[in-house]
Amino acid sequence: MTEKNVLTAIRDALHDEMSEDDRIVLLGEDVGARGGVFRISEGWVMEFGEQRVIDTPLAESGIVGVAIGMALHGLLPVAEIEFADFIHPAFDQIVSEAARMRYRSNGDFGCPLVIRAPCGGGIHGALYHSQSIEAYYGHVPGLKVVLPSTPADAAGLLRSALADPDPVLFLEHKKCYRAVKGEVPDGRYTTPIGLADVKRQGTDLTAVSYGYSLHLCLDAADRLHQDEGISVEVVDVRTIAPLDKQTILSSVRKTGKAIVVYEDNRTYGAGAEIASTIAEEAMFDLDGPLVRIGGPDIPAMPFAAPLEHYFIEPEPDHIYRAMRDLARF
Amino acid sequence: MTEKNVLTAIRDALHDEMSEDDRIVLLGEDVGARGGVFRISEGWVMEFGEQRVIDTPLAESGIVGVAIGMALHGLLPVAEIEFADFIHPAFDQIVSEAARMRYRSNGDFGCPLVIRAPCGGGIHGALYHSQSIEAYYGHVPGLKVVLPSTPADAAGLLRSALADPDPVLFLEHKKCYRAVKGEVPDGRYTTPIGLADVKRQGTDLTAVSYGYSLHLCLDAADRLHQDEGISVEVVDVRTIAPLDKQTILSSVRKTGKAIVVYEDNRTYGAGAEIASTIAEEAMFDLDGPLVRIGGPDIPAMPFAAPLEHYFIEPEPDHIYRAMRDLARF
Amino acid sequence: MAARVTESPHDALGLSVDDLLAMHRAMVTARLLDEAAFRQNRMGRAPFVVPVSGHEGCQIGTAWPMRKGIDIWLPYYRDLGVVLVAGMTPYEVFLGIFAKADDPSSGGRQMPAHWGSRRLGIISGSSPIATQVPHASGIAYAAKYRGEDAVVACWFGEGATSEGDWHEGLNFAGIHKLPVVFVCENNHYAISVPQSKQMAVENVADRAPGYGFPGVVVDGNDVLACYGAMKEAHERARRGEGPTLIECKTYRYFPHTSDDDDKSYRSREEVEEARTHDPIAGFERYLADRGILDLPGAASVRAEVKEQIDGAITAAWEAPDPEPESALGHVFAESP
Amino acid sequence: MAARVTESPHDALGLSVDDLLAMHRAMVTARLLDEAAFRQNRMGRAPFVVPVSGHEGCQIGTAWPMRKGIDIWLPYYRDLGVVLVAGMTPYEVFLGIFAKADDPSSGGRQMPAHWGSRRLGIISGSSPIATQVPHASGIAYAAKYRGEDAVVACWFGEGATSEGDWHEGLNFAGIHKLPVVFVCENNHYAISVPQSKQMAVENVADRAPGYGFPGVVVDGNDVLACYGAMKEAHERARRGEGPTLIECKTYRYFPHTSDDDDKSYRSREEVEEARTHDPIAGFERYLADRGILDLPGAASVRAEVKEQIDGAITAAWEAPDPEPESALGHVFAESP
Ligand SMILES: Cc1ncc(C[n+]2csc(CCOP(=O)(O)OP(=O)(O)O)c2C)c(N)n1
Ligand SMILES: Cc1ncc(C[n+]2csc(CCOP(=O)(O)OP(=O)(O)O)c2C)c(N)n1
Ligand SMILES: [Mg+2]
Ligand SMILES: [Mg+2]
Repeated sequence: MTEKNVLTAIRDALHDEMSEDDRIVLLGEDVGARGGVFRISEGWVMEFGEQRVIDTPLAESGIVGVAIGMALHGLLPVAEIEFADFIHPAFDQIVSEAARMRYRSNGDFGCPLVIRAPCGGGIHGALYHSQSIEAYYGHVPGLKVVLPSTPADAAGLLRSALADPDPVLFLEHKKCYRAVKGEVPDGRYTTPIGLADVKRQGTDLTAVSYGYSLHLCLDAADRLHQDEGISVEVVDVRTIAPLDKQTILSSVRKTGKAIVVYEDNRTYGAGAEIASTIAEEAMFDLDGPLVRIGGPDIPAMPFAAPLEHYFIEPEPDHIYRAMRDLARF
Repeated sequence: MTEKNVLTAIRDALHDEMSEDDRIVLLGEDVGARGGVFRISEGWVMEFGEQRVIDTPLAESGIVGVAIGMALHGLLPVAEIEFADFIHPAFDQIVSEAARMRYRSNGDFGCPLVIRAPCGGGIHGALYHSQSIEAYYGHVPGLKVVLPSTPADAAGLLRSALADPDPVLFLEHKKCYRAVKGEVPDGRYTTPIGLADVKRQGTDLTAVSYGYSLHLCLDAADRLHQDEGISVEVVDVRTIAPLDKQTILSSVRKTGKAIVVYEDNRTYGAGAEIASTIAEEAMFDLDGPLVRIGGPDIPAMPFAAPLEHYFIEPEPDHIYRAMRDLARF
Repeated sequence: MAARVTESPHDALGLSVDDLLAMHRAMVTARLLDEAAFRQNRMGRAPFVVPVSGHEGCQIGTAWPMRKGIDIWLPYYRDLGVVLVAGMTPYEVFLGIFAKADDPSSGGRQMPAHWGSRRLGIISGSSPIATQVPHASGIAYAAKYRGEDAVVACWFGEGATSEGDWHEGLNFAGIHKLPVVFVCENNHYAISVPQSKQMAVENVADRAPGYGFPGVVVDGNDVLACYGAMKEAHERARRGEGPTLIECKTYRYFPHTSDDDDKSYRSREEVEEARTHDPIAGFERYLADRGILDLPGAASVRAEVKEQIDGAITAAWEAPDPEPESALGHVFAESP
Repeated sequence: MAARVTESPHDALGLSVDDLLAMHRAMVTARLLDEAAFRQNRMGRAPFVVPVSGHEGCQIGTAWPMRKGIDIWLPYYRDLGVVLVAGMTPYEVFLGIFAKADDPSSGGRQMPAHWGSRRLGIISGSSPIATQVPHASGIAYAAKYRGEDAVVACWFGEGATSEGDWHEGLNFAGIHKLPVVFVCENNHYAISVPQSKQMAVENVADRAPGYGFPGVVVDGNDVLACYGAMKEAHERARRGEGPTLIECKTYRYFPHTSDDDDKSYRSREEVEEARTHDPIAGFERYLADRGILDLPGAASVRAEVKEQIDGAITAAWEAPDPEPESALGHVFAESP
């Protein structure tokens, strides 16, 4: 076990896998000499060579499209999108091409591709360096979407993504990069894609979350326990698609109350599917309202500190209070 | 009043508005001499001139991007995407540009743009001419998304879209084009964006739907009434975003039972938001389970007739039976 | 000047008489398949077909230098001629047209003419135009990275060149000097949109210098000229000198697809004029002039091919449809 | 040959001494604003700044022929010099840097340097690279459609030319011969990616012939050369002859943004060498040589500009922040 932050955990895992398997190549903007804007690949162009650490032209559709070609011809490409906000030009290559290759060829071709993209807000990134994109991609059959929120999960899920025969969108929450630290097992362990994880045991209510919101939930849960003895179970979705209904539903059935918390714009966000699943399959187990907290339906977090803060916390301690009200219901 | 199908209603409304307002231009692939692949604009290049009916290069991001520029400089562009499946290359222009122009400029610039795209399946279009795309775009703050399912709504909503100061994605279900006929009021009436519509009154349960699924629901409702005297209220969502919660919730509160039916892939589809909204705001009014029926989570409708049919109706009469079971609950 | 024996163009290209006859048969097969498919469409047995007629010269010509089992093919929907050279049989083509379970491209999931076959090295293609262009560059990158001798070829229409993906794909290939050949089948229309509304230039090939590699214009109705251009590009790629963009000027004789009606956008005179440059007729004159294949010989090739196609249609029509629930399969590797 | 009076380059371009002094002042303002903004960044008062230094020649030069109130500007984030010419004041620039409610570009919603002002004809820009290129074509189409005399100018870096949107935007402009000028500020890096990994050609301008209009390469450190190229392109556009692509070769002296560290990808020697071609120093030599502005004169311009900037900073710092709940406004026209 070693203590790391999320950034370091991702860097170390990717580095180790690249050392073990020369089919893995990393491509994206500034991944070479610059080592990526978050320094994930610092020094790698020297270590692995320019053929494996590829500074691409400024063209996201091309990055993903070229990576698909590589995946079709024996490589295991990791396509880095500089910020998740800039993945949109590649929407067609991801949705129409990567995610459908296996289906459309009736299983003849596979597309083992990992797309990494730093997402989420809270780092003064403004409208175009703060977006949540998981809801768009969670809806794409043929694509797996993971969004780990702890160092151990990040490393384990990245290894699973690299081993997966199908395309995986690997989202890295920027606020978690340095703010979240934790123990990471040594060795090349994996964390399975498609399994949610109970990050905190509890009995009074279940909070379902992911990304940086997960940590806001954990924090609120700790404080509620201290302040009022309320016991909140916190489920980390971890994999947006395919969604692990079972872990979520068992927790909700146990506690009888559910709150879904996510940073993305509320309407049509990933929380809609999670809440809807709970409603359909566990409504008769609920002893209180089903609560959903998402970000406001505005394009993204604005730059000015008061505006960004308003996006994250429109009212003081809103998650804490929503949990408390639900527990008291 | 004149009887028309959806296609004719759209054509007539767009034609009349173009005749009245020369700020309206139509641009897209094959809209000129060919009159569009669905013949919406047949003969218009002669009538309105090449400057207003613009055959564009084969480049969807460019089509939308150029249309945004036109909208910023005094025109009212209608950008036609040949099939909704081909809108994906324009995802960035729609999400990052059109939908954010007003917000990011703090209200200084507006973007009065209509994007028309024929969507949906059931016409042997296979994986790339059958897709539902409303869930992706419903999640975009700053963008309105409408999906009319009757000739009268199509004409009225198209006029509202043209009059709207903000970008509107106007989705036209291909199966409705010719299969759905109805009376259309004469004159330049409008149907407001943001209002759902009760298409069939009922008392036993509420079916919430849109697109061609709406007609499957209406048909099942009629048969249930005949067969078993069950009275189904059918709500047509019409506007995907912003969603008219009030009409949906009043109906559900009245009947006490809700089923949400949509053609798109089930998981993270628009039905998730609708079901989730019902669960959050009307759970205590429900006298039965909340039921959601979406398409299977496979990339889209395959070409072969048995496969396409399986997508639409995985089990014989599945909507009818789900309604019946819910009514009997 | 000293007199010298006139060498025929095919000699200079290193093509034997057997090669020429095989190329001719492939062209005829494409043409007759096309006509047969349209007949099936009118009979109501083929809901959707994509015609090739007119493109046989550039397709057979540019496909011919490719090596089976080594090189990689990224055709687009109009490339019936290309996939025949790659090894698809008329029977397999009709399995696709009839959307049968054994359709090698997609098991009946995609529209016909959305080619693919891992066995034959044909990369599965989709409907969205130009998306395969960056794939070609990525495959060529991988081939180079792995030290393989493979050449990648990617075909598309002139309409495809307007897409951002086309630009991004060519740019990447130029930067890395990849072993890839880009072949534009310029038939002057993208469905109904004429070239003048697609681009402000006469030659697509003129864009190649902007990506740092050569662009070549060739008469797409001259199968040998197309062969020659491709052979050179293929050798260039194998020598590690990078990509080539080949533009073949050609014409499509039928509507865009069975869903199209081309009368609204092309005059009948224009189509008739184009037909006077028929690549098959031209090649048959070439072969007849050199005593390689006379008129009766060509007629018997047609008869043989027709028989093969008729047999293929009957057999493909009888083949089983996909099972309904199989629609759920192959979403992921671990799917049912 | 007959002797003739040597005309200065600026005479030939029709620029008066007042013009030259105003251009010089604009360049100095951009440079000093840049340095001041970086100081604010180091003081912790400006979380994010985008440097312009090195680009003043090409920005002031290409912006200068534009007519206020008539022409339309689509700058990118590095174009501080362009927006100063368009009419933005140092005070307004600092309102943006400090993310104040009155920031004319976005009311503090966007990062600094995401310019926009309906009043000034500056189209609101975003972060995604090259998205403004098709907008420029669409605006030019609308201007032509409406029979206006407006010229549209669109600026971007050489990295932007790799995006599909860039290709699609230029292609459309070429087809319709639109009144638009595309200006590439080629500083040889896109953040850290050198031009050789961005494209396989030496000149971005070489791509223009593929779109059917001229491409021009100009020394971006020579403000008068840039002015001349833009003037010609601007006149060409007004004459209805269509677009021009101007490529200005230049260099950026500071890191990409305040978040960047350029030491990992550029040697200090390279940066120092580039600084010997400083566009301001070069222009000051030109002015001094012709007795238009001597060294003390230049120093007093600097002092005046510095004072103006200091005042702007103080005033902007005092200006009100946006109200938290105002985050909900302007999603739609009917929003709060
Ligand atoms: C992204 C996308 N946009 C639009 C279409 C619809 N479409 C299918 S074929 C075609 C024209 C293609 O023309 P070209 O590339 O010249 O090839 P050709 O059919 O002439 O051989 C169009 C517009 C599509 N398939 N994909
Ligand atoms: C679509 C997109 N991808 C990536 C980025 C991140 N990014 C911001 S600036 C930049 C480099 C731009 O280089 P260039 O166009 O040469 O302009 P310069 O900064 O050199 O003036 C990159 C990659 C972005 N903003 N948008
Ligand atoms: Mg064509
Ligand atoms: Mg640059």
